[in-house]
Amino acid sequence: MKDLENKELLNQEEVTEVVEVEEAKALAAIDLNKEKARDKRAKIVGAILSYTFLTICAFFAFLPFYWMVISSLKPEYEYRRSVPTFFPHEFYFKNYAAVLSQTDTGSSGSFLQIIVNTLVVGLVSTSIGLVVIVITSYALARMEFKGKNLLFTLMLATMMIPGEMFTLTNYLTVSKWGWNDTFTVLILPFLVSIYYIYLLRNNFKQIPNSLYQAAKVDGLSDAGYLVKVMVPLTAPTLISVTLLKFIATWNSYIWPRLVNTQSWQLITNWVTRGFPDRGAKLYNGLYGTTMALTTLRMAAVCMVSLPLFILFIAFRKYIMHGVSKSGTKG
Amino acid sequence: MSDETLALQNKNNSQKPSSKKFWDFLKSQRGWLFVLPAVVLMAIFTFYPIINAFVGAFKENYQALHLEGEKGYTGWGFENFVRVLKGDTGTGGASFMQCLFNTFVFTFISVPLSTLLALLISVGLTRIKVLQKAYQTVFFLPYLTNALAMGAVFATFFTIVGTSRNVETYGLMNNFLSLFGIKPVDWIGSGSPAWHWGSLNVPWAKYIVAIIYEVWSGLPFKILILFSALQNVNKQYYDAAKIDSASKSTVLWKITAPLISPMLSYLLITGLMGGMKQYSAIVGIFGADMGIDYDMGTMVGYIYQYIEKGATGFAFAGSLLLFAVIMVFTGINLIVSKKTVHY
Amino acid sequence: MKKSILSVLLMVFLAALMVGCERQQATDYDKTIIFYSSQGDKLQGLTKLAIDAFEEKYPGWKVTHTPQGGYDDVRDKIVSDLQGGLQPDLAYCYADHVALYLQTGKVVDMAKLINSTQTVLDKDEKEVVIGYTAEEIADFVPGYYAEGKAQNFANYKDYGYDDDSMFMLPFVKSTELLYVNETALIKAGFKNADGSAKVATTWDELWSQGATLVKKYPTATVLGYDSEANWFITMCQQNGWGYTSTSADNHYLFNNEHTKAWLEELAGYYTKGYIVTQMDYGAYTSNLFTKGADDGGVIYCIGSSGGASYQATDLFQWGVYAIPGSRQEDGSINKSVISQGPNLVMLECGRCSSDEAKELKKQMTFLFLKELLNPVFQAQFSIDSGYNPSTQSTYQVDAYVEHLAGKTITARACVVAKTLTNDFFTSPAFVGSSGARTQVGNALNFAVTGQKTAAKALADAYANCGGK
Amino acid sequence: MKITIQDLTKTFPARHKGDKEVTAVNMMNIDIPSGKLVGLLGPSGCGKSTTLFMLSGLESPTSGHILFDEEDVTELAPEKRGIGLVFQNYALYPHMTVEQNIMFPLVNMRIPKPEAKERALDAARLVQIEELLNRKPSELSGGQQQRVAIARALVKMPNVLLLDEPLSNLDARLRLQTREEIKRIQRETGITTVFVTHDQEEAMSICDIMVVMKLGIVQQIGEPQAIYDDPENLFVANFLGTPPINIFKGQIKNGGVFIGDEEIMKTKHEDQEVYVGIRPEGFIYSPSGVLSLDVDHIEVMGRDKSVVSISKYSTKPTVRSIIDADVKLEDAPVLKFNLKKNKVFLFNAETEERIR
Repeated sequence: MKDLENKELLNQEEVTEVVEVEEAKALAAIDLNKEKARDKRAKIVGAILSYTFLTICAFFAFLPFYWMVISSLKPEYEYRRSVPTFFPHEFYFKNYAAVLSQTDTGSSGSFLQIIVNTLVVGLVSTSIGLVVIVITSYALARMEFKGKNLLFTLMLATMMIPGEMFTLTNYLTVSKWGWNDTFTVLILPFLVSIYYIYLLRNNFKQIPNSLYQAAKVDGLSDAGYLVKVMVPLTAPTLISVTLLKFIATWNSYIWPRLVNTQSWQLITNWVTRGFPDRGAKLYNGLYGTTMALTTLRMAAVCMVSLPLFILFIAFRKYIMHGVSKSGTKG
Repeated sequence: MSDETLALQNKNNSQKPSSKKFWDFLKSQRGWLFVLPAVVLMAIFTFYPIINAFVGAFKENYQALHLEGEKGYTGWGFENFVRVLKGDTGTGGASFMQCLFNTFVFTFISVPLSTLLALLISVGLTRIKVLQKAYQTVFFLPYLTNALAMGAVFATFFTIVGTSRNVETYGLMNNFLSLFGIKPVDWIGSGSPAWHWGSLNVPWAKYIVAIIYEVWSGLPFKILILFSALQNVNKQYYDAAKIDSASKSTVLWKITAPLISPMLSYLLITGLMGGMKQYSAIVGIFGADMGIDYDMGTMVGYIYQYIEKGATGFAFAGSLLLFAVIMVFTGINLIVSKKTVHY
Repeated sequence: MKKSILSVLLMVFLAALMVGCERQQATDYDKTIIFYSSQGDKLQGLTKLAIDAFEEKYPGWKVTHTPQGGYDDVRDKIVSDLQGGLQPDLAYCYADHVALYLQTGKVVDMAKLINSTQTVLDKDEKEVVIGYTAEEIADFVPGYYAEGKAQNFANYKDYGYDDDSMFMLPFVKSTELLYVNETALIKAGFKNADGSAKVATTWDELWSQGATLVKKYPTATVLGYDSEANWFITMCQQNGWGYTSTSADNHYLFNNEHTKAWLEELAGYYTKGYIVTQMDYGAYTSNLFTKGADDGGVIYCIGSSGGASYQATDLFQWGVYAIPGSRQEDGSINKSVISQGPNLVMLECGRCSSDEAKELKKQMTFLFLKELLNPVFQAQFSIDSGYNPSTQSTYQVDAYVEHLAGKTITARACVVAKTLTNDFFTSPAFVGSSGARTQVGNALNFAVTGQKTAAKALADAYANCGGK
Repeated sequence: MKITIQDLTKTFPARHKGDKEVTAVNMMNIDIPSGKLVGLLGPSGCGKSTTLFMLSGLESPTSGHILFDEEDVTELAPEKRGIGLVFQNYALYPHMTVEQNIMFPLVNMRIPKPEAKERALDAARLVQIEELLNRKPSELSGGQQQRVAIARALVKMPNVLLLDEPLSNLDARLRLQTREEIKRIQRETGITTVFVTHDQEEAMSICDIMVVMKLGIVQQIGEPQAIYDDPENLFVANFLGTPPINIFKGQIKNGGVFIGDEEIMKTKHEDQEVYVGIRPEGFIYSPSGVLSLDVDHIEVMGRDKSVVSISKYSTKPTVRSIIDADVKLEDAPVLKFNLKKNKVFLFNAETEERIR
């Protein structure tokens, strides 16, 4: 309807202003006032529409987080009200205590043990991984050696291949080597991230050659140049890579589950043990039932999500930078 | 250790000037030293597995878990592929066709949908000034989440708690829909409605849940990319369009979208490729068995299922098929995007 | 030159780090017995006692007990381990798991150990016989003991075993029991002459009570059944419909007219509100039982004897009974009930330094297994877990006798379960038997909730098993 | 269409805290008669582009009014003003063909396709690109793109055509050619046209009316020749003319204008410090001239020649005087010149305003 109206008015305007300018002057004056009012209205309506749309979308984007947090703070009977409450009537922190003291898995991974596992694996694999990535991308960007291009092409080609194709063989390999239940097995296969090498190599390449020549004149070795010039220059990318690599460890689920037993697994595995199919029935200390308690699950989920948000708030710029970079360069 | 090696090299150098050339050559190749760790690791964990997957897929009835001393497979050929495609693996569990179909449904609905929504949101973001950063942050949040954890949260939205005669709560979604007079649906429970086409299950209610999740989790990255792409569009085009009396929707569809079409097509390609590898979220929402009897199985889920069953040959064949599917889509996408992208 | 030094140093640093990571586990495989279970915390503590006793008795030997989550986790882990030769020496198992492990030929044939008259020395230099005596063997509940015999498994000969082979021994067992809300039954008018509740003993009786019960209790469901698969399998057993067989020609017998008719019947009951299952409810139906009939609970609940404690409530008068039976053509009632619960399987050591070491380890593992089957330990374990012991002599252990005399629901469950000894059955084990279980469970769920017709549900289940 | 600009002012808020806000256009008043080609001229940052964008409606003024004919369009949205705008770098939509680009405004006005096509063709003919209609902008040369941009602006028959630095992205030869073209198109269509340029030569060559601006303030409005011949102030005099005007520091003493000790002419104005502006063509070589200059070198241009000399009173490093090629100069270090009265302007040394 509105569109039609607009269309007519537009045509009318055409007519009045272009063809019959002289005659329509008086009329146009009135129309103009109307036009102006409508423009203003349109602007306000546009702004309201934009904000409304964004707010609705943001609401739905945020709802799961909100629901997760408030559910984790409700007692189970409140969660099970047929009409959901959007704010807990009673804050029930016992859920967290119950999850933290969850001992049903006992020696096979207390919360503390799992946190330590995750931190060790995360820190070690991130730091060693970073060194590998830096030296490899440096060689690919700045050094000449036979077969370099072939190597680089091969590396890029593997990016097309789904990781699942590696998983099975790697699983057999590490099983064969008896690496099950070690941290090595969680670290080693993921040290090389071709994608980050590619990213960093491009970053290195963008550094003008003149800088390298200048450094040479100033008597800097290759390694010195790498450490003293290139690394600082690409610091934002390196920080992003570090963060994303750490987050990846935090979120890894399949591989640790496949190769390690519970006490050697990582945080996501621990959390999922409390999830629907079998694990949830283990929580029974609190309510004396075998019910899969949603509130407990949500508390566990909150705890595993929280560090990610802290990381995000602290390093928002770098994380978004890293992510968007990975977008434009893919 | 390093000192010794060095000393040795020096000695060689001074004693045999004739080997200087060789030494020079080695020196010129020292780049290999830098890439060595990566090359070794990749040889073991990337290149070898690729070769092994291609080889293993053709070992018929290959089971890495098998009698010691025997080779673990009965011969060479395409039997693994045939049986995987026919769903005739003799071990029960997920069917490949079902997984393929599910994966396609999730991907082909959720990726365009979330790209479209991301475009609208990004455009909305560029149109506002106040609170722009705050909105941006909120929209980015889902990127950081753990698919399993958030899958569980989504599951709570849709779960009905109670018996058919005594429902305790219908869940948030059903409560919301009841405002519009829609009857509660058992979204993810055992009574979740489904259509059946031959051997294919179409659990549409579960599909909706999975797609809502995929759209939600796919938005942040797309918004981030599209928003920065939009900001890189020369403002003059918008001015020109204003002068040319283009309406807002004309600007969006005839100017903005084509101008950022490289980004849109990039997002579609990566989205489709990522969608083909969907797994964790499904486990998060529907449990480790991916619905009832793997009716929500995905291709990756299919592969893992056979890895865990020790049916190595099927797992390899499945992963090669997944690879082939991804390659086909990448190819199609490249061709299509070459035709429709404007730079 | 400096750069070469630097890069070499870097490499050494990296190598050292990697080696450092690798050197984390130094296990002497020859003298460490690895035991996988799915025990929770409480039971682990108990098992620790057995381990301590064993380690004290045989100095130099160690037992590493690694709980793996659920039964499926134990299976998945062992499958993974077998590929790298890292399998445990002893593990919790179900028969179908063993069928899977059998293919590797690494399942220890326990018959040789059971019959072994060899001895080893304990810390007091006392000779300990490895095997069991005939009486000791007879002490096992026969139905439990039979499950581990080779005949119960398909294709065992292909993997180098013979008819006398023994693949597993029962650890603790459970069965299915009928938990009844007697108060609700009495209120609804189902009472015997003496005023006690009239509990259904056959399925027909149960369904005939349905109409009255749902009318009396508008939100209650008549029967909660925890395991769809067990229901299906039990019905096949009670009526002789055929479920699976060890015969490789046709493992799957469950897609037949009888089962179809039965599923259709159940679907009718479901729509009347008579039935709720675990899959349907999303949790164990014991939660519904303890709610009571007036609050939307169930009146009858069929669940594991091992889970009896979860059925406990003070809200009403409860009772524990055998599950309903099926009336046969000759008028008798078949009350077959499934036997479940963990068995113990032994696997050959994958990393022992020599064959002798391997042989010795087998013997020691068996001795540890005997520790776990020791009546005193069994008694304590049964009391704490609610499972039934696998040996009859355990019923004479004082602590257990005292426990059975108790008024608790767990004690009642044990007593009732003991009376069912002759009705226990187990289903054949072969690769894919657990798949069949899953499939019939799903089929029941699909058919009952009306998502598929009974015929379609069964046909799909059959096809999904890979049946031809 | 007549354009009236009344007290137009535009201030931009400060970019950073602590900076002052910027007044890009300050109390501008212009009347542009219908059908004229008007050039807004000034150095960069003088507010000429801002003025143009305010005329287009893309920028809204802080205060003041813009009237098209008698109607106040100050707050009217750009698309409703009936204007055509050619952007500095054309802003052609890269994903559309030339034809689609030209038709785009018509499509938005919901003009039926056949008619739109025809009008697009007409516009293309007008700018002589009818054979390029199916190309993409990236396949066109700069000059061609410029024409497409003009065609797109003209196709909707605007009341006012606005051009933002229309020639700045073209090379020297094309620039000459295109400015003739713009003049021609403007004559043919008779559309009131406003364009922005920083090139005084360009402005002078095609404008009917020229508006010289500096720091947001209009310095002078008028026909190009009139402004050239009669600049209002030192800035305008200085800005117009190639080679630029020569400026000397001088005084008015006792009814005479002095540069240094030399009295170059008589005047009725009172005594004061002044700038004396002398156009290069205002010098007449004469051994008995009133102004003597130290010759540095002489550039021969063919038609005429330039005497480049040095004067300590000049505000610029050199003084340039253009004389006929026929005139024979003596080979001396110092030459003397008489001055053409109408090429000499006096400016107050403080206000830099013209002393008439």
